[in-house]
Formats: sequence, C-alpha cells, structure tokens
Amino acid sequence: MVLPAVGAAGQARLCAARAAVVGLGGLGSPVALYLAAAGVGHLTLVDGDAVDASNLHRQVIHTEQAARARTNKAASAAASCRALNSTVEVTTIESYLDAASAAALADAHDVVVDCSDNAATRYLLSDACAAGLDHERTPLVSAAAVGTDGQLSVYSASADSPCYRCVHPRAPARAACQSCSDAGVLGPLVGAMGALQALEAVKLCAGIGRSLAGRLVLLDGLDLSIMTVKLRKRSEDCAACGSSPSITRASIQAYDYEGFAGPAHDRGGAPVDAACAL
Amino acid sequence: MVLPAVGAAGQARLCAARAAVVGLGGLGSPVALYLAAAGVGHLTLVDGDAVDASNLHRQVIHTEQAARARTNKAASAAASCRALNSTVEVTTIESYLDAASAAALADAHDVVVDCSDNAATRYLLSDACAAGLDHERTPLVSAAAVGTDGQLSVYSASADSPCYRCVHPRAPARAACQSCSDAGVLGPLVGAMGALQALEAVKLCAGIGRSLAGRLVLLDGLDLSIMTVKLRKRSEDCAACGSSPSITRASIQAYDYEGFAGPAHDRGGAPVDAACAL
Amino acid sequence: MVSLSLRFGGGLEALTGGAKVVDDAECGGGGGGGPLTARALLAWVRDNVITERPELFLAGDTVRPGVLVLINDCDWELEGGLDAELADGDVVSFISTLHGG
Amino acid sequence: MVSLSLRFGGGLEALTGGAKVVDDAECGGGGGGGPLTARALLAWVRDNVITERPELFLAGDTVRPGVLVLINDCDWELEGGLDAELADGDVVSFISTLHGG
Ligand SMILES: [Zn+2]
Ligand SMILES: [Zn+2]
Repeated sequence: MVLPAVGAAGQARLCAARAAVVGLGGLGSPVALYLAAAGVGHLTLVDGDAVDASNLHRQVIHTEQAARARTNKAASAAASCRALNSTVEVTTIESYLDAASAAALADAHDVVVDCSDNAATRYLLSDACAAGLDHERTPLVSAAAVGTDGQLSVYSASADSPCYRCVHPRAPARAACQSCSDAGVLGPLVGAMGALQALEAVKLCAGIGRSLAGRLVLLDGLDLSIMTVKLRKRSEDCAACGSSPSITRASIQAYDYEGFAGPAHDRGGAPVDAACAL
Repeated sequence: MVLPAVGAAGQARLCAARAAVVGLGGLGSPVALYLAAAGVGHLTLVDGDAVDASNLHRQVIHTEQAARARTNKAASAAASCRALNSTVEVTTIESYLDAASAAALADAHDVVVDCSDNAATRYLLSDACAAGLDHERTPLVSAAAVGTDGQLSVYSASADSPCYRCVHPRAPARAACQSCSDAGVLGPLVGAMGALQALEAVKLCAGIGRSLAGRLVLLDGLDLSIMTVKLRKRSEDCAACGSSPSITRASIQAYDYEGFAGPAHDRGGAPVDAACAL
Repeated sequence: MVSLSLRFGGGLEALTGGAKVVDDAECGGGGGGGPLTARALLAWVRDNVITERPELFLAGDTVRPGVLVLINDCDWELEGGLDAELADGDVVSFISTLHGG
Repeated sequence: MVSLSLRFGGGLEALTGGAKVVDDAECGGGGGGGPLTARALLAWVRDNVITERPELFLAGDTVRPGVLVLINDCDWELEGGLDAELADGDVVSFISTLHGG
C-alpha cells in the first residue's frame, strides 16, 4: 500500500528523484539513512573527512569498525545506505565541497541537503542552489545544531522564498560562531534535526505537503520547546538571487568563501569536533 | 570535553543509567541508535517480531540481511548498537511484552521508552510504570506516529505529571484506531519522533533540562507545523496512579489489556504493518 | 454566536472532508444568551463541520475515547471539560490519539 | 515604557547570564513619547539585559551579523527592521544562527 499522503504519483517521483547530502556527520547520518530507506532513486553523498570514534555519539550511520579503519565518511555512509536499501543508487564524493562540485551538485539534483558544519560551506552551497538568473533554483534543505539548540529551514524552494544569503546577507564574525568544537552537541538533538531535514527532502522529492520554505524551525532541546517563525521574502537586493545578482554559478568559482565566512574545514591536525563528548 | 549542558555529573549519571526500549520498529530504531551512541550504560531492547523487508523504509537500525535471515528485531537492533558503541551493555528480550516483563522492566530501569505500535501495549507499559502506591514511578517516554502525524510526551515523570491512563482513562474503540496497516507512515517522520524520544530519555537519564512531562508535542509532518500543548495534571481518580488505585504492579498480571484496548500484536499470518509502502 | 478557530488532527480531519483548520467558525448553540460551553460546541461541530462517521467524533455527549480536546493549547480538562466556556478568538483543537510506531 | 517579553536563543543566552526568557520587560528609550522602535529597543537591551560581550549582540547600530530578530514569530525585516514599532505584549526574540552539524 502506498501512503495516502504520498500517493502513487508521489511515490513514482520519489523513486526517480536525485538528492545530494553534503556532510555525513551528525545531521547527515539520519538524512542519508532516511532518504535511502524512503527509496529516493539516487543519492549523492559528499564528505572529505574520515570517520572518527570521538564523533560516533551522534554520527549513528557509522561504526567503530569504520572509525578504526579511518574510512571516509561518505563511503561509510554509502555502505550503510546500501545495507538498508540495495535498490537505491548511491554515489560518493569523497572530498570536501568546492565551488565546482557545489555548482554541479545543484545542477544535477532535485534537492540538496546541507548537513555541513561551517558557515563558509553553507554560503557556498546556498549560492550554488540560488545563484544565476538563467538557472532554475534548487531547493536547499538546511539544518544546524549546536549544544542543545537546533535550527531548520528550506531555502530557494519557491519563487518568493529566500535563499540563505537573503536571510543572512552578512557573514557572522568568527568569534560569534559557536561550533561543535566549542560547545558540543547533544546527539539525539542533531538526530531529530536530521530526521526533519529528511522529511522535508522527501516531501520536496515526492512533491507533497507544504515545505518549510520561508519559515524557520527553532528547537530548544533542553526545554523541548519548538518555535516556527516566518522569514523575510526573497530579496530583490540579494547578491545571489536578487534582480541583479553579483554571484552566479560561474562566479562562485572565484569567490573567497573562507575569507567571507571563515574556514570550511580543518586542515590536518585533530578533527574539528573531536572535542564533543556527548 | 563534556557538553556544558550535560556536565560531568550528568555524564556520570548517563553512563550509570539503565533504559528499556519496547518495540524496535520505526520509533525504536532511532531511539536505540541514539541511546547507544550517547553512552547510556545499559540498554534493554524488547521485541517479539522479526525484521521484515517491508518495514525497512522506516526501521533504519535493521538491514536487508537481517530481513532475509528473519532475525528478531531486538537482536538485530542490539547488533547495530554494539557496532556503534561497544561500551554499552545491551540486553535483549526477544518476545512481545507481557505483564510480568512490563513490571520487571519498570522496576529495573531508570526510564522506559514506549516505541510500541498498539493501544494495549501502551496501557500495559504505562500501568507498569505508574502503578502501585508503594513503588516509585518510572518515567515513560512515549511517542506514536501514523501517516504524517506524530505525538510525543513523557508520563509519570514527576509527582504531579499524569500517566497515560490519567490522560486516556477510556480506551478508544478499535474502529477509531488508525495503525500503520491502515494509513502507512512516513519514515522520516517516525524517525524525528524517535530521535526526540531519545532526547527526552537522555535528559531524564542525565538529570538535565526540563522534560516534556505534563506536555504533549503534536507534529504535522505534511505542513511541518509543530504544537506543544499542556496536559491535565495527574488525576486523583486515576485507576493506575490515583489516590486509591485499582491497578497495581501485581494486578496487571490479571488485567485483560487486549480486551480493554484491542490486540497487542499480530499472531501469525502477514506482518501487521507489511502494508506500509512508505 | 462565538467566533472560534477549530483544528482537527491525528487523522480526525478524515471526518471533516480533509479540513485541518476551520477559521472564523461562527459557533452557535449557547442558547438563551448564555456563554458557549464546550458541550454545546461539540454538538455544533458534529452538525456543522463533521461530514462523515460522527460516531468517531462523539460518543454520548462527549468526544469518543481517544480524542483530546485542547482549548488554546491546553487540555480542556484544565478548563472545565464539557463545562469549559469559550470566547471569541479561542482556538479549539480536536486531536485523535495515535498508537502506531 | 513598553512591556515586552524578550527571548534569547541559539547560544545568545550566554550574553544575558543564561536567561533565555525575560518576561514583562519594561523597555524605555522611545524618547519624546513616540513609539518604541526596534532600534531603541536594541540599545535598551544592550544596556539593561546583556551582561557580557555586547559586541556579540550589537555591531554598529544593529544586531551583529548572524543574529535573527523576531517580532511575534516574524522576521523583523517583515515589520520594518530597525524602524519596526513595538507595542505592549509583543514578544521579541534574538536568535543566534547556528552552523554546526
Ligand atoms: Zn537570496
Ligand atoms: Zn494516572
């Protein structure tokens, strides 16, 4: 039986859909598991990092065995997805996202899921999904979690819904950026945010329901209080998706995202989030 | 580094805690994964059913391999938990919950997580956690999901918070019970509810934050609208946890839960929820 | 007449022809100019909103077991249950309890 | 004076001594009897609620990049941004945007 809310047509769209997951850590773990389980036709998993035992408290798609072998996270996640549903076609990109692959991801997928852990990658991915007047925009399902707080939205999913840059035209100062390495993050909290991302991605792929585009969910895990707020509309002045954009899929190749928003990932040394104990 | 919101003392309580998960299906899959990942000291997993390929769209702790082997769900989930975190002690009860095991679970665990799929088991488990004036009550983290809707609460967790029977003194008519076999259920939606259950269970085990006791979260996945409502207080008249209860941990052995609330599980034949396509 | 916003969830929208939200419902039934009680509202909803199988909404003079009634995000038991009084602008939700997992 | 309920989230509560909620805040700063604008409220919050590192709250005359301001669950840009006018009972939330995952 097909779920009434999805319907046969929705199920067919889901099976034909292509979704990309950027980051196979705390958010990407449930996203990849639930998209594979739901039978999204093609999954592209992107991560340049290796599985680390100190992350397993929240990165539940991986195993201690993969951590011992220092398996790439996208490869480890792909193996778990295939064990769950062998009918899903899974491709991995076993490196960190760069501008060329971001543009290609946005072109080649029906939905992109941002499970990254830094501002630079968030801007790059949003620009790739939103940018360029001559391109269709690609819906971007974006979540983040730090400590006991989570945030979730869908960008660039309708003509008047904002992109990430519409809402955040200026990048935060580095000192203001809490990351997992500063504050840790509660595993089940990230898990809930990731499962909700997967829900939004499945709805977009199947063409059902009302997406979160233009809204933002704020979850305070310590109180378990949840707030849904209305975001501004797509901005005419947005550098990426406004009426005269300065950022296009071609120009993002030359854009200095790390200069704009801080480092995209750790380069050698201890893993960025090795410090998260819970 | 220990997450500031948890603290060293909370982390120690978590590592010493005992949690039971009843039902290793759509809800139990993320609950078991995230409790094992978080390092809850002891996990008891209870399910009498075998892994079935038709459930894998939402039961992401299992694998096609376990479905082919018709592995018991508690056993399959235990293997996944151990692969993720070998320091967690995992016990399985590979049969459906009965009154004796319900009472023993409530006695021997700091928190019980209700991931079952029927009203009879929900009343039995709640009574075991709530019943008996001479027992400490056991917090019960309870969620349910059908179609694109999810519900979540915590029962019996504080002196004045209600048990399941306080809120639902009369069992629903069978015709009114939607189950997965009637309506299917969206995998990522169940996943989000299960992750939130794990979050509440971790908070209770670690003794941090404000639990959902006395409140109920209602999630409409199709609209992604989330509502938190205030429930009634513990009732003086409650048959399980009122001032002169007729239900005790001893008396539940003789109580006809299936007569009161319908069948607790399928007996042979096709799996109850084999019909859920998504 | 009292102007309420009504919500149906947990599958109960199957009884309203799929409507999850009925805004600006002008609910009568108070009778004699008295305030509108939840008791009177239930009858009004059955007669004016429920389109099929009313026995899955009401049983006797109250909601059937398994339906939660919420007045402005509070369990109606905290507001007096059937005797709760409703005022313009109140949001009343009817939610069927789920058991699946 | 305008009576507001203030919320701080996404880690911004670290700047208020841990307070996530400040109810019944009597916010001044309207000046000359005019309505209280968001612009004036920001200064009032900095002076009366923020206990440390105000530079992580304000940058110039507005919130620092990465802080969302919500008035009654709506992005303040929909209400006029710095010029939004606030009234008794409004809920104003300050939420720091997260990047972790
Ligand atoms: Zn934009
Ligand atoms: Zn009770």
